[in-house]
Amino acid sequence: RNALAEGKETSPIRIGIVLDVGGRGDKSFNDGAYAGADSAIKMLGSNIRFIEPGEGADREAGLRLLAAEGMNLVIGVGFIFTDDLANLAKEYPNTAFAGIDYALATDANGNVIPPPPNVAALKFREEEGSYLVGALAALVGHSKKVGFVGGMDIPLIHKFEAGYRAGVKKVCPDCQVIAQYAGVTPDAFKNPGKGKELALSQYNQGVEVIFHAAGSTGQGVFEAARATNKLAIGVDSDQNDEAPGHVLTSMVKGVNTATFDVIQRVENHTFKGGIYSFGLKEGGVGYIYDNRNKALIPDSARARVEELKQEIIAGRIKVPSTL
Amino acid sequence: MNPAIRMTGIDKSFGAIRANRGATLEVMPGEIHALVGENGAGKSTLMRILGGLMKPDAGKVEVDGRDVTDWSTSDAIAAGIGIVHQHFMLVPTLTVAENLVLGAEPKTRLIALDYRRAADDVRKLSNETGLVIAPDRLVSDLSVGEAQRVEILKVLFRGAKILILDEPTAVLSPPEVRELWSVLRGLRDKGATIVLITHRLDEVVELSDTITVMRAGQTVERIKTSETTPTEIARAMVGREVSLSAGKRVQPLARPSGPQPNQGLEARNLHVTSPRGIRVVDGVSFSVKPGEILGIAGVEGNGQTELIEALAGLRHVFSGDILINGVDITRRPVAARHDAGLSHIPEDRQRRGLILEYSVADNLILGVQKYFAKRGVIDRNRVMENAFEEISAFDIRPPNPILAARALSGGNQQKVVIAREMGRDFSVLLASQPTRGVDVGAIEFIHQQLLEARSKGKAILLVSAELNEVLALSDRIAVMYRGKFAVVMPASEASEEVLGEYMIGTKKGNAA
Amino acid sequence: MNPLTFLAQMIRIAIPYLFAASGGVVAERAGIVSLTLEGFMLSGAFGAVLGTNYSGSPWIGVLSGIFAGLVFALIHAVCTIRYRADQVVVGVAINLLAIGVTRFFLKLFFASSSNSPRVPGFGGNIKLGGFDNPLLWLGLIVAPLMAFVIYRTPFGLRVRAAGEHPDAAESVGVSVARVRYVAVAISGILAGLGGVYLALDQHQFTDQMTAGRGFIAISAVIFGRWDPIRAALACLLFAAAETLQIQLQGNHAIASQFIEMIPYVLTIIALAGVVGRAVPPAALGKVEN
Amino acid sequence: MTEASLNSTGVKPPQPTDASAPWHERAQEALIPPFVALLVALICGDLLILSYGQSPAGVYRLLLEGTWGNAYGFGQVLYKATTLAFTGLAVSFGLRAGLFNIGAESQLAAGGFAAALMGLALPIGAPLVIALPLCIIAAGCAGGVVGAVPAYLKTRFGAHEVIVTIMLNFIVLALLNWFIAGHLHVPETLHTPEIHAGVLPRLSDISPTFHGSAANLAFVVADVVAIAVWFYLFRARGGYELRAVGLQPDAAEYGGISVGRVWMRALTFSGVIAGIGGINYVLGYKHYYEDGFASGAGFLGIAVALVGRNHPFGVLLAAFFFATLSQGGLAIHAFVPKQMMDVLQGVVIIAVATAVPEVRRILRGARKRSDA
Ligand SMILES: Nc1ncnc2c1ncn2[C@@H]1O[C@H](COP(=O)(O)OP(=O)(O)OP(=O)(O)O)[C@@H](O)[C@H]1O
Ligand SMILES: Nc1ncnc2c1ncn2[C@@H]1O[C@H](COP(=O)(O)OP(=O)(O)OP(=O)(O)O)[C@@H](O)[C@H]1O
Ligand SMILES: [Mg+2]
Ligand SMILES: [Mg+2]
Repeated sequence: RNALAEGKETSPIRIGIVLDVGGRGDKSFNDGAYAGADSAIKMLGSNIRFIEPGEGADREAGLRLLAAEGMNLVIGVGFIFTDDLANLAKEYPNTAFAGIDYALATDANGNVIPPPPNVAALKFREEEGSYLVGALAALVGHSKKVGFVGGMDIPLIHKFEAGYRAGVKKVCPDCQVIAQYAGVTPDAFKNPGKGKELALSQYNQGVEVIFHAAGSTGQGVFEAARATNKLAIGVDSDQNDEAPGHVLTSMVKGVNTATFDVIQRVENHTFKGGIYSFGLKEGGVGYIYDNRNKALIPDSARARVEELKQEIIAGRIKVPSTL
Repeated sequence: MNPAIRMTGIDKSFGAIRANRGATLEVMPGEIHALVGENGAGKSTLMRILGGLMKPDAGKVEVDGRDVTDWSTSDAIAAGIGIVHQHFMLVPTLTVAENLVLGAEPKTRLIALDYRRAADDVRKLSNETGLVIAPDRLVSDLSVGEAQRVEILKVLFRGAKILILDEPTAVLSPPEVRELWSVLRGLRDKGATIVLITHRLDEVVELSDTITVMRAGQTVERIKTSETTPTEIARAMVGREVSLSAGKRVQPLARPSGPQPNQGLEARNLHVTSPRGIRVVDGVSFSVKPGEILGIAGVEGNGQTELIEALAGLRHVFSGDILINGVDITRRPVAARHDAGLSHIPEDRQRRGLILEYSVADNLILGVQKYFAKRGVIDRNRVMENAFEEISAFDIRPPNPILAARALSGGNQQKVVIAREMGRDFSVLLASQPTRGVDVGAIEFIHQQLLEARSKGKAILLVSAELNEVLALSDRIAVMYRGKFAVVMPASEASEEVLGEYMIGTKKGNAA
Repeated sequence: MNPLTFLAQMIRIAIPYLFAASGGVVAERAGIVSLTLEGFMLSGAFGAVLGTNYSGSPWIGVLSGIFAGLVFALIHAVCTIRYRADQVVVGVAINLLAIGVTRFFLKLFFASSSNSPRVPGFGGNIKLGGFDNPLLWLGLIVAPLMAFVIYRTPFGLRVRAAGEHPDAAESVGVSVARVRYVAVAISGILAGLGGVYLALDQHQFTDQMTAGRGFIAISAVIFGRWDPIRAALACLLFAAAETLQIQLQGNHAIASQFIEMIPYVLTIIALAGVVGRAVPPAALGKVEN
Repeated sequence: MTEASLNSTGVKPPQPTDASAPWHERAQEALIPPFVALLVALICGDLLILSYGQSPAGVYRLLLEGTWGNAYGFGQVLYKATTLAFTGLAVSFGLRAGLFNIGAESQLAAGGFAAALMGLALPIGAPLVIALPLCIIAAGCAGGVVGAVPAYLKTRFGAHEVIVTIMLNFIVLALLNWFIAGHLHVPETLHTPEIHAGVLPRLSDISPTFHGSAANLAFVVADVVAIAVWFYLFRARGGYELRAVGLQPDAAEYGGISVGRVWMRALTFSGVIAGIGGINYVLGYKHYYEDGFASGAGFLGIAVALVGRNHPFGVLLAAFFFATLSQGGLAIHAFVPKQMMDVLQGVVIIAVATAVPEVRRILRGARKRSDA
């Protein structure tokens, strides 16, 4: 797809993006990255090529394909690309690389090892966003019970749970957080049936708000929210449409802005490798508050959450990222 | 009046086995027609074709003057043809009643199966025919005799006017046999036409009005029973005196000097039970000395198969002991028995004796493969050498060691088995139906081999359905009846008539 | 926790198993290996959503779901019965095919790689714990229904004969092939319905949403020794284990991985102990050449 | 009840063409059926591609260019083929004994995991000559253990190996996930740290033209294993007995072969072979064990075994074919959605499973008629 279609002159700069296996239409970070790229095409006339690998082994192949074609910027969407990006970056020192959720290894004494100079590690401090929606959940619910449904039981998801728990405890120390996971295989991100039953059992125990970080398993959580007329919190992108009136808010991850941002840097030659951490401060994560869901959120609660947001931005609150 | 059944020029091949080669059959309405011939003569195949279970390669089938060649099973059933198969066609997991109505089920007003009516039908038929059987019993719990009754009720239930019974009495006890005979007579008198396949001449003479004799897939004779004698029928069936005298000619060969004690094969009070707990071998004791052939005669299904399998280690022994050259191998695995000096020509070469996909060469080392392997690796050269030796020694045709056993004719397949089992060094040989489905030349050859082995001091246990074979080869003859040895006698005192009496249980002796 | 809600949840979880396993029993009783249930379910689920989405009526969805399951069942039947292809291998392929086809059409019709738009479904009043869904009730009676079909109807008698002793069936004029076609078709319809229930309960299709339920179902069939009622009990057992697993979770006493294993370990133990020697239909999977 | 009669899976390995038939008949039976099957698959592919408004010819050309066309693509095919070769060999080994091993996926994963553990346990920079054998042994043992479970349950209790292996897939993968997610993972990832020793050289280290492809010397190991399997099956006494059990359990029993022991051996070694396959990813490509690297390889292995007609060398070819299909998917995905490749895969397997035996029957039938 080139920008001529949109009637702009194409930028001479060529950009390649490798989505993760989920691919376009995953209503999650793949779509986020796509959206960011799309606006870059529209606004900057960027010249972007997408690749959707069919299976895990094709991720590196996809990156390599693009790098070999002499793209100026190659983006890998998902932490799973980390090692491939690191290796390719060494092979193609003159190509700019960017990794969404790029995983940073730590050395023996716990200091993070920076990525190669031509790699931009686009990190998100999901725990901060989760912290806020956690606080919101505790403030909106009256049952002193809040729920969390994770997809696969892995550290990446524990990060969401950790921030969420911290947020809950902050505003309601005696609140109980019920956290459950859909499974231990990748299926766990694709099992809405399980998600629904997990959510139902939580709502049954008196939970009023559930935050999910479970891919399409989350669809089941929204179904449960509809069925029980309770509330759920979306993840990654604004999921209000999944169950209007039952989505308290969504913990959004600015994959689109981050993607757009790095593309823009390359377009006007200001790209620099290194760690780009997107938290509340950078507006990289946050929660949705608009006229579609403001009816669900009392102003007091809204105010309290904004308070906490400022404190985190100011660094007065340190949000844990592990359980 | 025109025949109820007329089959002309029927050809049927399985792969290269030509089961029927222009066979003809003509059966008049209301008669009992005996169809006789050796194993593999093609009798069952002919009947399967008549019943629509198989299509003939060539030939014409007429029933009541109507051309019905290539008709289907259901056509045949509709036309009143009922077959009682040699190998039972009953579903073991279903009850008698369910088996009876399968394919012609009575329904209730709803779509449901009217089981009560099925059960009633069983009782009704039982009363009419005198074939009594409880409708609700599982077929898997029935004895062979009872299963046989169900088979007959099955065809009657379908209103069969033409009954075909394939060796119905081979597996029955004498009382059961007599009962069946009267049932069949009754049916004939009611106007049924009956084709009876049997190996038992007494039965033929007793029961049939007309006889058709088959040999090697062809019809060789059609006689009125009243105009013939058992011996004539036998000659027509076998068509050869040759093999009968063959044995005697070799006998004078030197017998080994005074057999040592407890050498050879010995069985002490052997009991074997079937999976269903029936005592199929019921306290059999005997011993076979080196240089001796003990022949076991008997009607099929009286425990011979189970006895041999128990001796060979293919069937669990319930109680008793088996000794080879004084070594107790009752509970030892097959391989250990081989090492102890046991060799075994199995009854069913296609299932047990050969691996049909394997080459002749590979089949010639089955069971002795370890002697052809060095450090776990098979020595191809020695396998081939061995193959060429045996092929020429036993005249296996075609003489091609890499030919798949499947590709050999029945007789040549049997030669492969015999070459292997008699080629290795052994002291005890179990020979079960060694010449079944084998041609004249091969039979004679195999008999030679057995007698030579005997004269080389091997102990041989011979089981055969063919009386003349047992008579020709054995030094002593035992008759097995209902799991026991009815009698053991020197071959010199034995004759078809005498043995026959014991076989069908009319005469009981003490197995000394 | 409240035993009633436990029971309700257990039953909701069991329904897809019950549908698929009942179908599996019929097919296997007729002699056809049912590794295909997973694929039938998935296609049924997609069919339901497609039909509902374009008709607006979940009942049309049920029909189209059944149809989808049927189509895959017939592919399986033609390959294994008419062409006597190996049942396990074709089964594996059918499952792969179902994943591929549903993804393909998900992309084609709904331009998504993850899930369809929301479609109407049944009931949804949680006060009734999902028991206002007609499919749920159908799921509850399907096993007894199949028990009736197998043990009390002429067709069932023929199915049992075809699976145990095909020659005997043929010898009395029963067309084993026809019986097996119908049996496989039934398994496709029922497993399809299992998928339909899943999808309409979710009001949408999501990629690979059956998540291995078909394999649990086939285990239930064996666990239940090819008897519809015992298989149904096995399904309920698995569902109970899963419900328990849901309830046990959250208190981080045991690692979720081990709780996850419960149903599978249960099956193996059962196979080894309880039903180890249980003999399958004698002609199951046999390809006569 | 004899052990032989316990074999409850009706499935028998596809019948080999009898060693007897003249060479041209055997050639016919070996070549024509797969060829027809591919034709069928191609036609289905065309329909799919056309349904997406693309020209089949163009798409296939791209597919070839992207795979065989250049050293890199070829290397990728080689890499993917290696894993499939291992699982395919594993499945076919079981099938030769008449047993269906559906657990190759978990055996592969377990093998890779064990290889990684060994690679981590070894001191940094331990020489390959020592490290490699140790890692392979570790992988083999792990796979063997997973394979031995269904073997034991079958011989001891007559438990149906198909179900047991399916269940084991779930269990073993859950266990491995517990190790990884819970314990020895690098933070923020689902993989172990990089192994200290046992890294297999990449093809690109030998010939730069392969630069960047994941292909590594594991494919040599695969070939060695294939040869070993061939030798065992067709030259060793064990193989003679194993095939006998697969073809005719009753005859094998008669021949003094312990059917139970052969089953035990067959499934265990089937597991060992699959397990060793783990080195392709762990030692050859990523140098760590990553959760889920094996997904799908087991089921594909069944297809590979079948298409390869259970002959070790046939399996190698089949693995190559399926690898090409999968790599091709990437090459053409700009024109047809990757989902189409998922479909095509299923279609190919069905086409092969159905057409191959059918065509062979037709061939034999034709010959019989011409004889008569
Ligand atoms: N389904 C089959 N496949 C291959 N060969 C067969 C088949 N049925 C019969 N034969 C062969 O055809 C020949 C005739 O078989 P048939 O059963 O008709 O003989 P028969 O006269 O009934 O012998 P018996 O008296 O032992 O029953 C035999 O060589 C047999 O091995
Ligand atoms: N499937 C086959 N492929 C190739 N050759 C075969 C095949 N089956 C049989 N033959 C050959 O055809 C010839 C005739 O076989 P057939 O079984 O009819 O012999 P037969 O008349 O039964 O002899 P016998 O009395 O020894 O059984 C045999 O020499 C056999 O080797
Ligand atoms: Mg016969
Ligand atoms: Mg013959």
